[in-house]
Amino acid sequence: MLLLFRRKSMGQYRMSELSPHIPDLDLITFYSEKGTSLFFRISPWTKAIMLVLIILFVSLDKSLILAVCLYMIVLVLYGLSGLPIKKLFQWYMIPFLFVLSLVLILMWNEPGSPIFSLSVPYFSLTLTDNGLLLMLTLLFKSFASVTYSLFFLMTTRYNYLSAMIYRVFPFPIDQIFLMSYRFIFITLKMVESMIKALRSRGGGLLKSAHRQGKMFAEVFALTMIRSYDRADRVNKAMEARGFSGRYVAATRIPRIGPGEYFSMLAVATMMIYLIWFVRFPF
Amino acid sequence: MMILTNSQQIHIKHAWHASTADTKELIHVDCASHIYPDGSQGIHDMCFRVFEKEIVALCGPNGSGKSTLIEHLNGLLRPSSGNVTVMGNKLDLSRVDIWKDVGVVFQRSDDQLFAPTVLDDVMFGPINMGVSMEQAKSEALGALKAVGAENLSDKMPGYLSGGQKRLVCIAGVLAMKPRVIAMDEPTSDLDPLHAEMVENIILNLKNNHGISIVIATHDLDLAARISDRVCIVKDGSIITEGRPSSIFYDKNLIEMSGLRQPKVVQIYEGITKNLGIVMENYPITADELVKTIAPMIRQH
Amino acid sequence: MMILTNSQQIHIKHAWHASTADTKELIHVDCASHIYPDGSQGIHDMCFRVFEKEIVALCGPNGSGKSTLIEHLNGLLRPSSGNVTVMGNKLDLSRVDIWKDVGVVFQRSDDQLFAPTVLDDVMFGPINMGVSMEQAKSEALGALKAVGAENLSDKMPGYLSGGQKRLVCIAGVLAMKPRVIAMDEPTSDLDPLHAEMVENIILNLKNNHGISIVIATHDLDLAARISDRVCIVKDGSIITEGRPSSIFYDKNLIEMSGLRQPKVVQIYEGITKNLGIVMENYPITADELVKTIAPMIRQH
Amino acid sequence: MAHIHLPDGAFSIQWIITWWILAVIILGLCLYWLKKVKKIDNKTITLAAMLTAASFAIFQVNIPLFGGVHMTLTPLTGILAGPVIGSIIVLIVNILSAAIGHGGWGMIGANLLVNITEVTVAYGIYKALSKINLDTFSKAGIGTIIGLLFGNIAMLLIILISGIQGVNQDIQPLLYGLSLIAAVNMGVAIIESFITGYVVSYIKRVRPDILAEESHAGAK
Ligand SMILES: Nc1ncnc2c1ncn2[C@@H]1O[C@H](COP(=O)(O)OP(=O)(O)OP(=O)(O)O)[C@@H](O)[C@H]1O
Ligand SMILES: Nc1ncnc2c1ncn2[C@@H]1O[C@H](COP(=O)(O)OP(=O)(O)OP(=O)(O)O)[C@@H](O)[C@H]1O
Ligand SMILES: [Mg+2]
Ligand SMILES: [Mg+2]
Repeated sequence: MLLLFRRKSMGQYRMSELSPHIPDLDLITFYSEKGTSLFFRISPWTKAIMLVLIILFVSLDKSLILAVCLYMIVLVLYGLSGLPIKKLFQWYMIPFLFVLSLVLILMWNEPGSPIFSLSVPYFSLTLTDNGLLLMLTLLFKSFASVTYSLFFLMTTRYNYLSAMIYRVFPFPIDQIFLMSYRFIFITLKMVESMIKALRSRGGGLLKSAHRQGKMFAEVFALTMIRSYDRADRVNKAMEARGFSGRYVAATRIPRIGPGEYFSMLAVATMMIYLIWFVRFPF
Repeated sequence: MMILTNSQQIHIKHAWHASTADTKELIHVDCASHIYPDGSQGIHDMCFRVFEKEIVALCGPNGSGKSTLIEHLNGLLRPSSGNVTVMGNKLDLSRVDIWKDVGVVFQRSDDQLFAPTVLDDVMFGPINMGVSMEQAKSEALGALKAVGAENLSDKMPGYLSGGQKRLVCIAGVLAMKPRVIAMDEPTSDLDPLHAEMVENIILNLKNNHGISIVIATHDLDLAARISDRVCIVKDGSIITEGRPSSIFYDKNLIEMSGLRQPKVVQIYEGITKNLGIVMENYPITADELVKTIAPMIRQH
Repeated sequence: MMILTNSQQIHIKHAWHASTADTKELIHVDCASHIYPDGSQGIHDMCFRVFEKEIVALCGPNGSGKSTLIEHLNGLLRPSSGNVTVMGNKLDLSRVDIWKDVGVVFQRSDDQLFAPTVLDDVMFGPINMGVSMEQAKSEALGALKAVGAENLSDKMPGYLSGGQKRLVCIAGVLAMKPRVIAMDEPTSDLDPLHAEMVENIILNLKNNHGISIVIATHDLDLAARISDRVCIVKDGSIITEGRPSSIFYDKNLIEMSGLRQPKVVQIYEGITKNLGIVMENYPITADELVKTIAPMIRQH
Repeated sequence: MAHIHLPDGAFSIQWIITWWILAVIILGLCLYWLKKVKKIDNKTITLAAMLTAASFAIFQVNIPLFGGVHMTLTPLTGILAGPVIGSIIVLIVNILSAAIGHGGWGMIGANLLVNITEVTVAYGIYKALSKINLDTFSKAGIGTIIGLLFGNIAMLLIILISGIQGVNQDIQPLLYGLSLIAAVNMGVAIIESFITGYVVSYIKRVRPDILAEESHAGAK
């Protein structure tokens, strides 16, 4: 995927996790199962529709001010639900790099008044106010959507999520999705223990690229092979209980309440107003 | 008599068979062999029967074919040669609903729990049997209650402890009200307390629900405590079977099969050997041993 | 005296500590706590020490924190609070080569074997230590020989039996010549024959190679047979420790910890209770029990 | 691998919808094929779910090379599962990634087009090379690198066509910038093709049945 230019110092190297910058599914599920605040009781459908609204808003909006406001609101929502803020900022790492990897290149040479200029032979780079604005706007939009997305995941119980997947996706995507969601936890544990075993015998430290690559390839190959075998066994276990093609998620998802309809309508109206009828300085 | 000779062993086995001839036969595996796709042999000329209301223990070393046999009992695997008859019906490709009669609890609980919540998982079997949602739910709750896990129903299976996972697996099978339940290594990985819980559930299933249980295990102490009949599995076939008290005192047989006698038997044999006296009783549980030894000390 | 009271227990523990004060301390876990990312507590205020040339057993129910403690011993996990000192060096983030001194054999052999052949897998550790290919190979072969698995070197780990896998895992750790080896549930899933093999290897490592061994297990019979010292783990801390003969006769303590006394102890207590006599010896292995009981019968 | 590492808000709404519609049409075709041509069975579903979980888990592993690399091994998914099941797998992986903030929700449509290209090309090349006498490592490695190359091209095209919201510069500097990203991506692609080659040859050695079964199960 993407190169993550992380500092190589062991100080950052948290051994207990696969990577501290990737949201930990166990932790996410822990919050979604244990939470009790208001946002846990709102209908999951409401939260899903709000997600769509936010994505639309972020795609339509051109103003930095609006992006910052949206981000602030979402962050407050996240904080009010008692979700871990410190973790959230760790998890911003990858979205941040995603924005940077593209915009770091694109923000130069934007038309506008120059702030800073760098010139080397055959090459000149100028950072303009518009370039900077571009980067900041994208960054805040990105953080708003990431934060809401995690908020949604961390305030919605696993059985509701699975029932929603079952409703939304057509066969067989729903079946594959539902099963894979359960398998991910098992597979992650398996990969984690393999990596642990590697480290306990001195693997995982920077050695020759060739050895390192080979070692991880072996781990990945084993992950695939084990997943295959496990699929076989899980399938057997399901057939032993009469599985004949379709798995049904039985949970009833709470309906959208009248208040929730009203709030969504209000939010949508507000968004339309802000985007099309108000002009912001930037 | 220190050790039963082989011919005596066979004698006992036959005697035992005769005595159960009148009880109803639920499963009959008749000279079945199974070759895995990669050519390795799972079972070979395996003959095995399960009768009504009994606990049978399959004991054998790693790789002897216990799990392979168990997967034949409800049609997950089909024999390469030989026959399997369940509830009097020969198991062939047209017959696909044996899973209603024979439930299997697998060796690894993780392989068996796939639904998002415990309740969903336990309901999975009843729903497949075609009952309504409400009834499936009430059956699932009943099953969870029977294993003492009703308070887990909303939990995510991934977050349960090893012992709790095992209980939920058993509930999942129980909810389908099978006639026979086969359990593969039901207590490995469990701490003594959880193991005891599972042991009590097994006994309860037999005594109060009239379900026959097949357990595969290499814990001979467990087999000695709870089973009515022990089958020693080696290299894919059952080399001998009989009451625990007769099988487990045949030291040659047990060691030849790559096993070790249960602790209780080892101790009792050790004591009688040390004293040079003749065994009269054949205790196989700790209680029985105490009841055998204590009078000996008092008597003298 | 039927059951040791708690105060006596503590007395014994202290006596034991004094007697080992002169032997060298290899690992010292000092009031370490570990909170997993999801907030669940792995260990809490855990104090634990490993001395030279001893076998320590960590016994505790499922989820008590045995595996978490083991992963702290070679720095796979770092304590959220408290310290871990290995070979006199405090374990901090700058120190990354503890794996050379402390080897870990994990609960699941499958997770540990990833190379295409057994030899490759066993050579992995030595190569990471920076020795030449030839030397790594000869060390790997030596380690395989020490566990009696030299004939497996060309096999693919995936195709080995459970017992063989465990042996190869041990060899992989042994090849690095550590001072301490920690084994997580070394005999669960193994048949009695393989379990006995692993047991003998553990004893041999201590006696002939001078390696200290830490085993985590809920098989108290195993702990009773091979360990020099037993630590009872409950809710993330060691609630008591001492010689097996004193720990395992404290019925209250053991049951309160969610465990069950070893078979031998149950039987011996059963007999003495049945006869209403006072215990004089505290046998903890089958052999010791036989040697205790036989004279009693003869004597009378 | 060649994800479009763009957050929500980078593309304008017209293009988000366009790419989504295109992706949904392709997925619809896959579903149609699964329904009409190759009847899907339980085993395939379980297997696809497992591969999804495995790709997701593998992505979480940080390989300490050059400061840290993460891989999704999309071409490997293609080689193991074929293009049809592979497309469904990348859909789910993309949704899960978006849910934890790795790539925007709106980008899923565009990312899917890129990933489906990778899956299909890698699978096609791997299959095509089976006709000539080549070792598994090279077949999978070449399939991967070509798959990733096409993926990268698809990514560049999509970005060039859509444009980044708020970027007002000429096409030329944009092209320079994008080429730089593509170059970095191809650098990682080389590592990935070695790793994929090694993974596939390992599987071939240890469990040839997996490859044999997958290749006819996923053939389009
Ligand atoms: N899926 C499989 N493919 C190929 N061979 C297999 C498979 N499963 C089992 N075998 C082989 O079949 C034989 C019997 O295995 P089985 O799992 O039935 O033994 P077991 O008695 O259950 O052992 P354990 O006590 O270790 O669980 C072994 O030789 C094993 O290697
Ligand atoms: N990766 C993890 N993430 C979160 N919690 C964990 C993790 N691993 C263990 N725990 C929790 O930490 C506690 C101690 O677990 P640990 O695995 O150390 O117990 P154990 O004594 O080894 O149990 P067992 O006998 O079942 O192996 C348990 O409550 C467990 O749920
Ligand atoms: Mg088995
Ligand atoms: Mg453990």
